Amino acid sequence: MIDFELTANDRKLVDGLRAQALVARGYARYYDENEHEFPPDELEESKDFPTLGDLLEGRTDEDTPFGVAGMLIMAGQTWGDYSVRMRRPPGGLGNAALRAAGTPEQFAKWQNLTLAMAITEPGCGSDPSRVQMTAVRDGDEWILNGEKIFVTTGCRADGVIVWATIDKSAGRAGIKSFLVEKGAPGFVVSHKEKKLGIRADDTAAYVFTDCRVPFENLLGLDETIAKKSSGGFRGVMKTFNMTRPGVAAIGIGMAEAALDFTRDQLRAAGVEIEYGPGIHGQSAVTDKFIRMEALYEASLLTIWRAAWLSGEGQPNNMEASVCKAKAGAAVREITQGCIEILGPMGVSREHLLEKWFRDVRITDIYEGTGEIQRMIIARGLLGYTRAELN
Amino acid sequence: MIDFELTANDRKLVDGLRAQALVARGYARYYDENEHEFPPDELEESKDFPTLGDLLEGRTDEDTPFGVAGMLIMAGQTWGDYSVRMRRPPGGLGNAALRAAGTPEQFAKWQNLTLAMAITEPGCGSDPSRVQMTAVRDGDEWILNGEKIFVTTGCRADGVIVWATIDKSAGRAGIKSFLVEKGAPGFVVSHKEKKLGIRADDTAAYVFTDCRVPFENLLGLDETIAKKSSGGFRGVMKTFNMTRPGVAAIGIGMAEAALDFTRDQLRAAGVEIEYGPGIHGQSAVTDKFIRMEALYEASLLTIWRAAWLSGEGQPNNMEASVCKAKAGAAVREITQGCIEILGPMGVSREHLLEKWFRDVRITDIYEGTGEIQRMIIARGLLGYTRAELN
Amino acid sequence: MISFKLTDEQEVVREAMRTFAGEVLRPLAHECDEASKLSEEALGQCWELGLVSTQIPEAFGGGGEPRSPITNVLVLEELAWGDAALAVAALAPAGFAFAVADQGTEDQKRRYLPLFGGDHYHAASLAVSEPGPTFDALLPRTVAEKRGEGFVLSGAKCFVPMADRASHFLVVARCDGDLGAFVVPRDADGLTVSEPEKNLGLRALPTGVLELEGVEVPAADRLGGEAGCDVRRIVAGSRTALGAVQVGVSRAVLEYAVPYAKEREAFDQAIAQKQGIAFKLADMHIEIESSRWLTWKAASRLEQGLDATPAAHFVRSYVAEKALWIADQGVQVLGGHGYIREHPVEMWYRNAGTLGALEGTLSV
Amino acid sequence: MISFKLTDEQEVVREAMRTFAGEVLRPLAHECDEASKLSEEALGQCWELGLVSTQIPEAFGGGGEPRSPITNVLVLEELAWGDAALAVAALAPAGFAFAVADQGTEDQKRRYLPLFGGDHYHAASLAVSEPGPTFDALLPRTVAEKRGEGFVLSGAKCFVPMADRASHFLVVARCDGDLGAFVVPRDADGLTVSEPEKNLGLRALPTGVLELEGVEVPAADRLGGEAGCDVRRIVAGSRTALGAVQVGVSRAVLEYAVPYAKEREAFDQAIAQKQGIAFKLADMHIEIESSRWLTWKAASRLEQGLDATPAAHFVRSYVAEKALWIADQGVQVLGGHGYIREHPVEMWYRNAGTLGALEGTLSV
Repeated sequence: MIDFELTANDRKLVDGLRAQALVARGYARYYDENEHEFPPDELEESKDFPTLGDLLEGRTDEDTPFGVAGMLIMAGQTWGDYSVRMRRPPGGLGNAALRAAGTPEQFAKWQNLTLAMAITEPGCGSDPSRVQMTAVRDGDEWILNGEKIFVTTGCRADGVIVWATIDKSAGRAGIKSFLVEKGAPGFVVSHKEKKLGIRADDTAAYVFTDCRVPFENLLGLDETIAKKSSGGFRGVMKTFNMTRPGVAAIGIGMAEAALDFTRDQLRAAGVEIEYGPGIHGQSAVTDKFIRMEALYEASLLTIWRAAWLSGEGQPNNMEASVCKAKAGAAVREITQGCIEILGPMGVSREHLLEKWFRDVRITDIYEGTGEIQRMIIARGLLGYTRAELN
Repeated sequence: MIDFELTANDRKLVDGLRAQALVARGYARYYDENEHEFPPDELEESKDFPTLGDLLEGRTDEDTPFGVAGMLIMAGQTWGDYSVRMRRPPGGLGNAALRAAGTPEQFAKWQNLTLAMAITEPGCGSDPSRVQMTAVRDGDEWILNGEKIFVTTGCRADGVIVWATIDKSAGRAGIKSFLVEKGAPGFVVSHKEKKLGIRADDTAAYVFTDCRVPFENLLGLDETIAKKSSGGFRGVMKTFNMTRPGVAAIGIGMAEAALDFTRDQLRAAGVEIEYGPGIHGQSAVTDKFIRMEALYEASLLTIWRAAWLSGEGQPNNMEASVCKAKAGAAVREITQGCIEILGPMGVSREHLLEKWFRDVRITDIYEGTGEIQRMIIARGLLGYTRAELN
Repeated sequence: MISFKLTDEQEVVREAMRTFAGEVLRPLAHECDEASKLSEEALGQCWELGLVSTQIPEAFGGGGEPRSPITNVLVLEELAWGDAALAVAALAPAGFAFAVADQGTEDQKRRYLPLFGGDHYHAASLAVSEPGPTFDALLPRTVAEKRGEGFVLSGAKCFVPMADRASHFLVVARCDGDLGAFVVPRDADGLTVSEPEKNLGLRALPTGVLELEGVEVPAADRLGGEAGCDVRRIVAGSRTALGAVQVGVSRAVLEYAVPYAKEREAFDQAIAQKQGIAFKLADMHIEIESSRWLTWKAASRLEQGLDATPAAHFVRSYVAEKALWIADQGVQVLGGHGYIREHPVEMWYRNAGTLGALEGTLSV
Repeated sequence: MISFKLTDEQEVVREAMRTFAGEVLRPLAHECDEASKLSEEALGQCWELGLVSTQIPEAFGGGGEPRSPITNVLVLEELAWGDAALAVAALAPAGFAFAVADQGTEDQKRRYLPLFGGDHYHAASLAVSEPGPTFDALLPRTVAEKRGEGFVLSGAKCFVPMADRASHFLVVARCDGDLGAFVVPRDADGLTVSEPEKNLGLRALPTGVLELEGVEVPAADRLGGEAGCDVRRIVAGSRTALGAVQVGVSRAVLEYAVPYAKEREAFDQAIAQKQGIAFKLADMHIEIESSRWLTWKAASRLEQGLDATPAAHFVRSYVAEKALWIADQGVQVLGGHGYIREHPVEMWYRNAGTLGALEGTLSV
């Protein structure tokens, strides 16, 4: 039955996360201002709080991280801070890729490493098929050469999944995924990015110079399968489809924090939001606030839609792009609007609103910009191939 | 010196036009509801009012129709009604093309006809280089075959300037302008469009079947010049550049009418607009209204900018597209917003607001859609050719 | 539990409505709009689907099926995809009937609900909108003054659907510093029903103005009796219904624009292959989805008996704006063809503009 | 007469400012932002251009040139194109000085204007903004109560530019049911100036909070004396100035995004060749033009001594929103590169967001 109310179990989960998120907020400003420090994997206060496992107890969907429960978790955590968590979960984006594209043996071997994922290169943004990094086979080894940028968790990770081409003339079909562990000769973390927001996240640049890895570090192992079907590439692209709603949820959690902060501030100043009356029964501020709430709600529902489909085991390719595009724009409009309402208070670093304004801006950029999402949606609507619409 | 205040002469012109516009409004609904009738060339009341010549007396720029005075005239008239004028000026869009692309002899011969301009065909919209209509030379005559749609004033005009290709393989360079008088054998007005708005304007569809016209009806006369330089085509395209600010002004005149109507209605209901206080000092309605006024003002200034450059004899290609694109979007937002404010009153045919909402919608479509204008602007910004950005 | 799952029955109903809308409503929509005349036959067929009558309790002559605002928004989206004017006309009686069923006294239900249980369309309307430039559904100017046991109503209502034939009106008015709703029969003294209004869109939908000059309403006809009723709930139901209609219109626009853009060529490509058009279509789709889920959420809160006022407020402000935006973009995708009446997009643009101003005309 | 024509002198000044901004300000902007520190050298050089001092009447030690709000917005656009933080810092003293020049008594002019005629930057600030979530420039909470011959000021001001060094503040307060402005020297009893605030953007610009606890101001320091002054005019001047700064930032963004988009490739084309990006750039250009003309119009009304409140209101609501939108689009055009501090676009995004909240910090 169509229903959008949180169950008692949902409430337990969300309330539990929020209590922890409030603690995380206490650290948020420090790690924003001290970009060179990593937030701890576990906050001191963590022992006083239930674990995620405790909060998920009693659910039947606790093992569907891309389902609705996963969205509640993502948004609930970032309602506190983008980067600082009560407990930092092990693993990185690369672990999902390992699961999607590795053999069972590969998965078993590396699953306990925290793996980053390196796709973007200085010359290629949203077009992963333009990968310039090369992998050349030399007996039992691959020799990797190239550069990667915007590698999330790139400094702290134990290793990385990189995309490199074994045959430039084959285009996308030539692109393979390789696992490279930190310490491999010729693999250098060249740079840590300074960013507009999400400053406590370490975003790295890598350089690979004649970096040798064993043949077995090719994910999926068989270089020929991939050549025909582009299997490895597609496997990882599929991972993206799975994670997009989560990325949208991360953004929307911060937008909700901004709305809650603004509502609280207005209330403290005697401005209450009354629902029901239309444009002739609202002040400029309450009308604007309600419209932003509606936008928030609309975005959240598109996220739930995509995640619910995922939880049901149904395809959600377009829906994942819909919610990513929708939330990517909405979180900007909402945080910008909250700043407009609160004025000087909105831009002061005494409060977290200005940080949320900066942090959410990543939502429409990473894991496929809004433009890429619209391309995917339009292809779906029009029945177009990549060649017909790009 | 930078200055945006109307002079006494400007005021005389605008006030004079508005007095006449109010009379025209009295006829607006009738010709909207009776689409098959043509509004008269001259309203009964015209003798009581000064002519445009009278209103322009004392000006030094009265002969620069594409300058600022021209914009005041356009917007002043349509502040009353899009189609109904106190006095309908002779001539049509085709007359401007005749002036731009015809020889002096051709101009002298046909200047007293009201000439429509026929460019669009059923298969080509904003891409005039896709013209399918053909002109084949046969001795002293041209044989024309093809269809044209969306011909403004197409029913009432005495003749028409059509674009036809004399050599499809030559692309744009093969396109020439021909003058065809009504009554030419094989030239049929096949259809009068029923439209969303501007219903009192006659928009026609034409069919040409082996329609023969004298060789001399080729504008500019020399078919070879055009073949090399696409002169005729460019001449007419230049006409578009000239008329775009005027088209934007036509739209903005109606948007201003909508704002004035809404302000008057609000005032009558006790809602006054007070400038100065920001979002915390406004109601939802006054804030929205002021934002729409700002949008109106911004659009008007872009129109004046383009027209002022024209009056100064300076190039205004990009500016003409800027104001057309800006006004094309603004007039929709403004009329839609006025309807949102006024609710049931806004959609009632007891008032003209709903008509302005329909009439203005043409602004972003004809004489180049907003998309075409953005293409022109982007080419200008990027230094791109048509081939590089289309 | 968060779920987008339709029941099996809802799937069946939606499919049936989609077929009905495609086969019966869509082919008539343009003609009815041009003629400013509802197809009485289609209205009758629509009533026979039992959209209102089956949800009237058996005790009062109806089909006795549970009322489901969720099912009703699914139905309305499909009907409005076919023809918004007919969709509003078909569900206009629900504005009256469902309010009585939800919030009426037993006596009121006994007296009025049987009107809607039959096989033939019965018109009775909710009267919420008012003339004047500052109308707000929850801030009416129409007043019900207590006089003796009853009330005296003064004011004016406009945009009252099916006013040309409604047997009764449920008039929303200020009352005792609060809001109330009052049943006024068509022939009440002091009530004048105007000629049909002429509107921007939904031209086939007959709407009218009610002038109320000292109309006496007995206490027994105050909805909910002495305790009164929750007008906000009536308005929330109406806003939710309207949202569904707007989503239906929006979907019609997009489904028309997509094949048009694939077929139409410029610069040697289908215009849909240009990002300028393709991204517009994508954004239209995004907003249709967003609007639909907002509408579903409001419906689901109504169905569960929860406070639906904020959710319906979101529908009111978000969906109305996006529906107009989508129709506007549809016109733009079609260019000149979007401006002429040979294509239905200009009609949908007028309809979307009109729906945005249409408070309190129907219900779920 | 409607004209966009710059005087010859304005053309020269604009060109000079463009050069100065390109050679002196732009190269320092990023570094100053990262360090949250103004370049005192650049500020000094900027002062030496005479942007404030030349427009102080000769009688009071200035250059005696006529003040031209139009010339000043031309100047501000260029400076802000180079570095908005420095542009605001440079013209912050004008917020004080021009208000005194325009609306001060002869005595006030004699006492305060000579501060600004010299060769060295002299800081004095307008204090308009206030802490708290519902701040509005024309609805201050700071109060000036009449006591004896003078006034007692209570309240708080924030975002006061150059508060770290200003010798005087012109504090806007409610007074006698109207608004007034009061000169408060830095060392006034009851005045506390905070440590520099930390803000989202314009990080190099030192701003501070003023706490006013029963600060006594003699009658002679109420701007305009007994008659008071027109605070709306001060606010209009400030909004116009801010508009020019926003236009400058917007232009910086577009001029950076255009070559980036031509160079960056995706799917075997420059991304600028895609309508998705190309149309964004076109829209940015459209809004820069629109914003500039709105700003010019407000400046021209100020220059002609006409009521500039509506025109400046349009600047305030339109230009601020568009400037943020343009910076936001700039970030999007650059994608990941828009989010890192190696490119200046993220700084412009923060600056645009901050400028929108910056009422009453400078003037033309």
